[in-house]
Amino acid sequence: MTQSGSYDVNAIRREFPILKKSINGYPLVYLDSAASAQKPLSVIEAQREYEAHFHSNIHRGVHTLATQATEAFESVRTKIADHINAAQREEIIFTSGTTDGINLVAGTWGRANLNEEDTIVLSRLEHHSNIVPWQILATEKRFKIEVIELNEDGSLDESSLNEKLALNPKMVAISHVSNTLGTVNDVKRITALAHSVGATVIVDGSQAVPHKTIDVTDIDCDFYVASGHKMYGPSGIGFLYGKHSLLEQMPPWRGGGEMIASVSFEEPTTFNIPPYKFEAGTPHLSGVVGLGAAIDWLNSVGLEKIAAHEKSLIEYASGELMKIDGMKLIGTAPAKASVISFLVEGIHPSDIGTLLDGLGIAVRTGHHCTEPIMTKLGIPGTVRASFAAYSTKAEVDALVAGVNRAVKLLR
Amino acid sequence: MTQSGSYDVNAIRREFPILKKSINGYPLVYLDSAASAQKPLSVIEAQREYEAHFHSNIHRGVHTLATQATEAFESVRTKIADHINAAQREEIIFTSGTTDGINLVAGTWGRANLNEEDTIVLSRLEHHSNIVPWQILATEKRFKIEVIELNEDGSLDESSLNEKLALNPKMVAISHVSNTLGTVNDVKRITALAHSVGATVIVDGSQAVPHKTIDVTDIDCDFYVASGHKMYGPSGIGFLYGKHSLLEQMPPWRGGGEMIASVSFEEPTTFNIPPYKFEAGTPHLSGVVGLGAAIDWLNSVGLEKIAAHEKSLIEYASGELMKIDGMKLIGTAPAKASVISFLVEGIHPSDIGTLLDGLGIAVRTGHHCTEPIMTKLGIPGTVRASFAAYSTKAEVDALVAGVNRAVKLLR
Amino acid sequence: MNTDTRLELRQREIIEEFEMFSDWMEKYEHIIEIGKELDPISEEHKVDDNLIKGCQSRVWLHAELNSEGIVIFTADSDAIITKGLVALMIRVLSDAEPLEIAKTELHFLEAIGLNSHLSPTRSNGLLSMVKQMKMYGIAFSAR
Amino acid sequence: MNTDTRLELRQREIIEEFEMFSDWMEKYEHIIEIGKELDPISEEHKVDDNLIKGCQSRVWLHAELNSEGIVIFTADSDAIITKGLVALMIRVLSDAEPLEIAKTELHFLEAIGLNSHLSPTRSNGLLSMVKQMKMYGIAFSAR
Ligand SMILES: Cc1ncc(COP(=O)(O)O)c(C=O)c1O
Ligand SMILES: Cc1ncc(COP(=O)(O)O)c(C=O)c1O
Repeated sequence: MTQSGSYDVNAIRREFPILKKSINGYPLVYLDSAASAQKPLSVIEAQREYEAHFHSNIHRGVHTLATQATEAFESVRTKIADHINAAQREEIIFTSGTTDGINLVAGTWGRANLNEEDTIVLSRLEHHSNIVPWQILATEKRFKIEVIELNEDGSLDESSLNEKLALNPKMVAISHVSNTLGTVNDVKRITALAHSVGATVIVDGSQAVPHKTIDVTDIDCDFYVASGHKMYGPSGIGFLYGKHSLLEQMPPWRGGGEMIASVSFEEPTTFNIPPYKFEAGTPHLSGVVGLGAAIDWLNSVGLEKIAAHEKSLIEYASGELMKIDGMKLIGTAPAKASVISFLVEGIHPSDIGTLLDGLGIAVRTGHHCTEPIMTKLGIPGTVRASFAAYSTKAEVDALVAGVNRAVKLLR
Repeated sequence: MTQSGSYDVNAIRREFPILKKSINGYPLVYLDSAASAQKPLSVIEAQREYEAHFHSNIHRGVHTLATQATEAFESVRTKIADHINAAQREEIIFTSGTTDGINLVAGTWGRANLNEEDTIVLSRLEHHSNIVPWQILATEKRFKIEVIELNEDGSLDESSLNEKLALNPKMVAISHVSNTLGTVNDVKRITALAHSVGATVIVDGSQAVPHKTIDVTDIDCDFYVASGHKMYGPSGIGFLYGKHSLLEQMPPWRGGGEMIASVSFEEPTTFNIPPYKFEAGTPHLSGVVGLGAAIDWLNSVGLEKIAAHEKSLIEYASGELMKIDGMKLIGTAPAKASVISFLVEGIHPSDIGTLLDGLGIAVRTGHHCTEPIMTKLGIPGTVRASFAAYSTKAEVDALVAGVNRAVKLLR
Repeated sequence: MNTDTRLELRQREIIEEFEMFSDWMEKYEHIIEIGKELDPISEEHKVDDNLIKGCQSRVWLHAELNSEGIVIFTADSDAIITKGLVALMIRVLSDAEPLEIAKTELHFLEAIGLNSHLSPTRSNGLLSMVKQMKMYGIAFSAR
Repeated sequence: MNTDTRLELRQREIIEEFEMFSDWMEKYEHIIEIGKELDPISEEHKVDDNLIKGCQSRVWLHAELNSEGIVIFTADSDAIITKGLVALMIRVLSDAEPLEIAKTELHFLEAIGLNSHLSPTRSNGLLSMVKQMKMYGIAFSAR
């Protein structure tokens, strides 16, 4: 593996203060970015700057601070719309994260459209956040949930996909990238197939946004959700993209300030237009500002360069890990983003995780909020190493050495 | 008005960087804390420190960063429980703010318990956030919403209160402090009365938490909600207190990671215990840390001292404003927290707000998300000046001078 | 930006008029004067159908195409500063041909430093009013 | 903290045993050894009823009161480090009187620097296991 001449990972690392940290006497090797990415100084400082010098509640204010804060807030809406190539800025709704976004779609579009005779389709590799909101609604509305199964390598089983779409589902809910297996789904093709049978499509993009350029117009999905904290931004903030025609038809979800046109006890309360209709209460203002800074940061480094860097790391890591006796990679789909899940024969994943932590190496172990994958594979979980823009070949080497050492102790 | 010897407002002001700002060439006079309070350096730095040196996704992680982040997160839950004197830390649910908390109660307790034959009771002075969630649910569940009316001075009309409670409502939803009128409701007494007719009580405490010591055990309410950004903490974070016995019975709301016990496509998905059951998805981690710092800050200054300081300011401001010809204070209840709403005869509130902004004075104008009050009073809105720990007598003087100047121009 | 149209000249006149004011309060004082002097809208036109609802102040706008093909706007607001800004809009856009109205780029508010009143986040309804005036221009020019 | 009970002495023994290890990996190595040496739980007791479910590793715990009024714990885990920690708990709490078990404060994990494994936020089920052992102590002492 050679690092592309123009990609200076050391310069990038210097922007992330946490990467200088020591854990248990070893330099931190942070391989848990799929759970949550670290934040560059520009993101941290943008939030600090906002809170220290610009904070005010937004909307409806006539004073200068309120007007400036509102403009800062709304400009990030435009930035996100541009970043994912939405047709209009009004198609971007701020949420508290991916989970919140999916629940919003389930609680509004889903509650209004899904009934007893209906079917929706999920895939086996969905995160709990793209399963449970539908299950909760289904206990009330009694529609059926069908599941697209996986091939051995963790890619979607094409015949299962076709079989489920043949049921004429009303909705297809699918991840862009699997957080456990790394599988990249061809959401553009799946959307086209789903639309051809009349289904509405929601794409869970939380693991895609840090690794890929997203173009919702090209994908043509109806909804797309993501979290700020997975894309080098703050926690507690995320966005939902929705086609404007759908947003206009959807009933409100949370009620409160700003989402209304007029509130009355005597006459019917009326609602604001999208996206404001879906943004009740004081939003996470510093989070929005930080998310804007995160998008700027991603663009300044270049998503293509990050993706190439991560790809070379993942290839190198896969090769090195496979040299370990008893090693089994879980998820080997041809199209794969920067997550490696693995198991070593006869060894519990949490033991490996604990020992790696002793060496300062942060990986995640367990079911990664994707229990249905574990049930199907009959495994208790995996060890997952995930890579980001700041990951290095030396960190891969530390991981491989650490796993080797752990395996020796544990056998 | 004399300032208590031990209350050094200048020292406090130095902790708030934004207060050094100039607006339109004048020093900022920030009298909009009821919309959102400014944040002291300790809150800003706690978040920065967390993001720069401690960030990781929480729960289920075996690595050190995840364990430490989880402990930091959970310790704030304990801190909030102590701060409001909850019986157990498990009675505190993190939300994205007051609006989110009320919607959670409406969407879980409300959806499970309110039906066609039922009545709930709100008051005329509720914020839209404590009206619209109930209205949205009522369109689906067809229960009735009854309204406690106000006296001239903005206090609750006792006979209206008794009349509405005589309807045996299932729920009473009431603000602790009105954001528009400043009225402090005796929520302990109201809770006792409501309980005596079998009603469940939710208190909207968002305007109380920055000004009063809250004791939910003493109040005995069933739910209490607040927002971080109103109590010198970050935006995008808040909390819901709920009695444990109620939380245990409530169905889940948002589905996703962490709120589950086990997820399956083949068997029923099972849920976690409270509070985790109600916290789906990656939480606002830096916000929780910042909220913890805000509570520490409040306690280090002392809520009683802050309240005394604000009380003297509000008395002084009321007296000075009343010297202005045509001045009418909107909301003059005997028990009043630090908000002054007013109108000047023949002058539109937004004109006053615009001119005050020209002088660097930030007040809020309009209906303050309490349209039902405006409808009842037949006014287009008010000018609202709100005070906080960092407000000064000199700022009151600037406000009064500014209003005088505005009135002269506008007449 | 058109440099030679009469609506452009009207805008420049306003800009010049405001150049003599050095601070905010003086500017607002002038706007308030202009608001007070605005020709009243006739009562029959101050109706809900002509109401442009902002969150805070309300604006009534009426448009008429006279026999010479010229558009005449009349308007009012319950807030005097809004009314003054409305009056400035009318000085520029009223008494003009429909097509002129539709085509004119309004830049004078920016030049006199009051652009924030036109931002979509302001709650005075002014932006909606400008959009409505342009719509009238387009509608009348289609006749 | 009781200084004189035999369960306290058992804890001190473990603390001393771990004092010779200077780094994490050595400590874990020792825990793994202890785990490997744990007397197996009999198959009839390795059942779902005895399962303490953490998010990641599972622990089976069985308790018996023998004829002399002494509690005997047997246990297993699917993760070896968890199993080693479980074995340490058993070394302290098994073969003891119910009341002793109920009363003992476990502090040895903190002393050997492995306290984080007992934190409520850990997902290995160890804290639940300790609670369960104490419950057995209380239940048996009520007999
Ligand atoms: C009394 C009251 N309730 C509810 C809210 C809503 O709070 P938030 O916007 O933080 O959700 C506010 C703040 O605007 C308020 O003043
Ligand atoms: C694929 C996927 N979907 C959804 C989520 C939930 O995201 P959040 O916790 O930010 O709401 C995650 C993150 O854990 C994820 O990886």
